Amino acid sequence: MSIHIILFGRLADIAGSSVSLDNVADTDGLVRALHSTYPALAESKYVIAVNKQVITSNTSLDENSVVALLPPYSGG
Amino acid sequence: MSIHIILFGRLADIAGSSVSLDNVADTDGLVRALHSTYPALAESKYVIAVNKQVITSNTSLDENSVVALLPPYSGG
Amino acid sequence: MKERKPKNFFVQGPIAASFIAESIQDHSSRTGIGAHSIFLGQVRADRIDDKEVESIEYTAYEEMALDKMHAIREDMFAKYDLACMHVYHSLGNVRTGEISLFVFTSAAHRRAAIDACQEIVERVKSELPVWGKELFGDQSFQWKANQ
Amino acid sequence: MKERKPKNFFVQGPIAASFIAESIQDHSSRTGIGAHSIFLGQVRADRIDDKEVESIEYTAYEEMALDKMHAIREDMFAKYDLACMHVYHSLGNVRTGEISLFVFTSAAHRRAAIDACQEIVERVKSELPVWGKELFGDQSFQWKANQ
Repeated sequence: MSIHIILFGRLADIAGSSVSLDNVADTDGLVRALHSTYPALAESKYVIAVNKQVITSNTSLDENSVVALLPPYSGG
Repeated sequence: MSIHIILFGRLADIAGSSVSLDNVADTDGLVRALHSTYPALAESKYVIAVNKQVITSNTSLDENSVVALLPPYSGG
Repeated sequence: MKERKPKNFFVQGPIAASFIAESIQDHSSRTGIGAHSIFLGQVRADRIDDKEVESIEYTAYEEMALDKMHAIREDMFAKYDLACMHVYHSLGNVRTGEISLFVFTSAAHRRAAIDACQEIVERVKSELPVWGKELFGDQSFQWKANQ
Repeated sequence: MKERKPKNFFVQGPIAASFIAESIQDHSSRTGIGAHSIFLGQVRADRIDDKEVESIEYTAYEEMALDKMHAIREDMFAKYDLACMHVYHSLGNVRTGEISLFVFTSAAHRRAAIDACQEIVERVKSELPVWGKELFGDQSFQWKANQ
């Protein structure tokens, strides 16, 4: 199962604006895999949105999940 | 000594936009004279400005005084 | 002795949208500004019994209003970190749907611009000697009362 | 099943003063309106060390932002007695002195228009997935941080 991740703002500077990961079943696993590949992400502040909803606890993923990593907003 | 009084809004509908009064020494005397000539003024809500300052107690007048009768404001 | 000369902020008739646009555009060279707050008063077609307001005829004690506005301006610049502040009020006839009051504040940050704008609107309504006569279609009228 | 289709409120590049004027003018036929409140965000030439911001490049997670704005809109109409509400936000490059955010609320009375406008501005800044990259003249940049 491949999970597609989109990244924004300063996070895209680190890892590019999209990343695909195999063999992740939930967001905790996804974060571990990402931080291992991109250590600078571990030092960045961000929230995770799954299907356009910000999550606050570990969330299971399937191949239709849209995962987004969102650094602090700075619109306006 | 003649005192010149200017009136605004609904008060001007009652007494015209300007009135001159003789023999008034202060604002209390001016109010008595006006209310006697224009009884409808006595039933109207207004404040008095002398030289563009709203007064809150009896104020003596001289021939240079500019007296204005101001009904409740409704700008905007 | 130099006499203080408050700026005339009265406009004959309605305030045009194009005038508002020009005022905004005029601030594009003020690159320290980060926030503008604008309030517009529009004449409302209130129904009273079976009659509808068609326009408001504004009159003012202009000399006193200019002094008051000068005091409001000084208070606002003392209280808030404003870059600029502009107020325009109509005199004469303004029809329903047209603008009769334009308050415009600008600051580096939004808090000052928003708070000042709001306070100016309240003070304009409560402190400026201005009166609105609401005219109905049948030549009758009533004097406007502010809330 | 009909899918809800939130209105796109993103604008490519700066928001023109003439567009703001047209938006105001469009409300002149809404004669139940008595008050408009407008907030404009303008790009500020902040100095960081010896460099000055020349423009901000805005990006957004657009699909999520549209959903969020839809929720804000529903909340505002439920909470305030609004006649209308419009929000526009820039994407792409906006230079200093240009407008990147336009919030516009209208109501019969000023309280609803002013309070809603203020609340929308706060929610836009804190809830919309939008990012500003501050570009300096020398090709360097920093990511904007909201206060």
